Amino acid sequence: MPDFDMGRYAAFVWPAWGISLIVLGALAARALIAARRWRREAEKLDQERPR
Amino acid sequence: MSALTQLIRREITGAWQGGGGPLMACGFLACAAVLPPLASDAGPGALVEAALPITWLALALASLLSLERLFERDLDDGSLDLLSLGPAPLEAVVLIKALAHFLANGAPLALAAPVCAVSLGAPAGAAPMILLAALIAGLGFTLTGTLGAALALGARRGGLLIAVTVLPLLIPPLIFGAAATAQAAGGGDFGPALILLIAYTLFALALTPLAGAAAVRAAQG
Amino acid sequence: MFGLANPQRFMAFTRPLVPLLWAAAGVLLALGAWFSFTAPEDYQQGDTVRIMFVHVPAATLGLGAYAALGVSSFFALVFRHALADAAARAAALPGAAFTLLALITGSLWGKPMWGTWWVWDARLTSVFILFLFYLGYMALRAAIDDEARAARSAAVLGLVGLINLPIVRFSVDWWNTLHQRASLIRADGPSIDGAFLPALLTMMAAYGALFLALWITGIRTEVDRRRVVAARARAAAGA
Amino acid sequence: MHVIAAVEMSRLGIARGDRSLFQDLDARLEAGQAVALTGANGAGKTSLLRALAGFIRPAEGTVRFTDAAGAEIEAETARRRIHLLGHLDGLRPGARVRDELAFHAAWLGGGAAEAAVERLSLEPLLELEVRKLSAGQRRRVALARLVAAPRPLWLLDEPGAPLDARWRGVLAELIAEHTAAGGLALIATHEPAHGLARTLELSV
Repeated sequence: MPDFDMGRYAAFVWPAWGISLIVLGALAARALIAARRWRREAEKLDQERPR
Repeated sequence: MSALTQLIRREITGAWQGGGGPLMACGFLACAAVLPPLASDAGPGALVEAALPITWLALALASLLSLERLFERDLDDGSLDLLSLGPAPLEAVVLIKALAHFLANGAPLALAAPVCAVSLGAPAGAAPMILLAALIAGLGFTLTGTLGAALALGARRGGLLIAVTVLPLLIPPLIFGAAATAQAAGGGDFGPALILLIAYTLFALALTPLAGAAAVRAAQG
Repeated sequence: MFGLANPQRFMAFTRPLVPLLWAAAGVLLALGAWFSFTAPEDYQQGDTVRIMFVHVPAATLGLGAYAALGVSSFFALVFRHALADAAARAAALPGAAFTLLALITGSLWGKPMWGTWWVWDARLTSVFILFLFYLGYMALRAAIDDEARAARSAAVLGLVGLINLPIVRFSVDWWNTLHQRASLIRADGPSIDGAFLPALLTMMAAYGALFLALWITGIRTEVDRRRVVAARARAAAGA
Repeated sequence: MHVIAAVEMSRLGIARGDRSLFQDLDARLEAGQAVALTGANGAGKTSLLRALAGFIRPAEGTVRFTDAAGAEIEAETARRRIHLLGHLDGLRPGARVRDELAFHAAWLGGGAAEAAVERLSLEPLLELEVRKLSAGQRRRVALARLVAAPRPLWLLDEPGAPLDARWRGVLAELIAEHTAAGGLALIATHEPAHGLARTLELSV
């Protein structure tokens, strides 16, 4: 069973994990959104003038 | 060989005249060094320990801030292309520019460094080592800074960009130089630190012409 | 490796790879978290050792990303591969983010252990300097308007940075020995207690997979972006 | 010292950033010929000149320099046989005209600074600072290096733009003398390319 009782260190362990997951999540989101956006633009380009 | 000597003469006069030459750089060193004692509420005496670190910080910043115009002017007036069409490879031109700039700014700064350190409270006995370390480290700062000046060519706010890209690269000479002067001040063995400092400056002497020329070509293309 | 330098072949090759990488990163991250919170408490550090499971991978990937950036800069500069610059560019932001996370988690670990938010430990200081290298690289890219020129200048700085990293690392370690303070964060050295290995290795793999996913997705985005921008410019030129 | 006898451009293509300026350019410059380089703004005239001077790496195609015997000349050595005169004159504003001219002559390998001063009548300007000169006067000082340091290949980017009618005439004479002596010249220009053997048109 995972031990979620950090005791007196809770104020350090949870922020460490929390900030890490938030930043990684933001990185992933940013990358995926940009990827989808430019993929769609590129595909639109291919339909107009197939290379 | 008259072409190279002409270039050396041109660069030295350019560096010397450009904005008051050494006066500007030494002026900055003095300004930077006078601020910490004024900013410290515990009176000047408390900063004796910090005399050397303050001097080294002021020296590093002074070396960088005078480099912004090293290539920028030649790009603006078109003589950078001219320099690339000459008999000497661009690597030699970059090295000559760096050395000319060191003579006009780095060397005077190295002379001012011991005065600045002793006036901040460093032991007078350490002055010769401060001068020596400031000369060697100053050359390292100027060489790596020259690389930064080439990288920042044509960029907006070049001076700030040089500081942000180059300062992290100045950490090794700063550590070795400061250690050498601290050892000398404390009567310790400054040998290893000095050797490492010389090693860094030789490394910069080798790297700067290559990377600097590549950066200039990047800006010309 | 050389075959992939051609954008079309790279895009085709990585198309199936990207979803796999994202899936692997997600699974490994969940598994790693599970291990991290089922590992026993460290007899000395108690639960704070769980911060190590996010600190060490972040520091490692921060350095790994800069290696990727530096090597890509080498290929961009020496072999002028079209993709190499996109690869260097795509590695910068994730690398900086990992390094920043290493600093944040490092100080969150230092506070309960040593009572101060910042510890001048050789490794932590080097991570901080690595973060400055990233800032310098990104500042250079942002400061030059002409994209093609910014790319070439950034390639020089990326390579110079890579060459200087071991020297900076050496000088900081040397500086640290001068002050004889034993390195405070010993946890990721050989002295790791066996019980933590599964959690640490899984988290390391998770961060590694995540970086690869971010990096390759970033390169693909850059390839698409350049094609669209070039097409628009061509259309404008014809107008 | 006419080392470069011909410049061969085959399937040359140049891109600025990701935008390609032109592709598949095949052209040849011969000794004794001055060619006018024409084309709309942004067609890539300046980029082509800078590519021949070795500052811009072509996106595709090659540039080959050959000497009279047809043997290829390495780009690095060819660079020291080229004059590139761009829109900027390459003169430091704070320097004296005499010093800049002396440096140009020495650096680009000539010695005939006096001939250049006399040919472009720069005598009254020698003691002035470059900053105080008019655009036309600065261009004459820049043209002086073509006379002071003879080099086989001239790449001139709208050289006559800041000059008045009289000095455009002198420029035309300089080009004619250069080609008569076996030199080559590629001159980007918008004016009617009178007196120039051929025209190379860059189309989008």
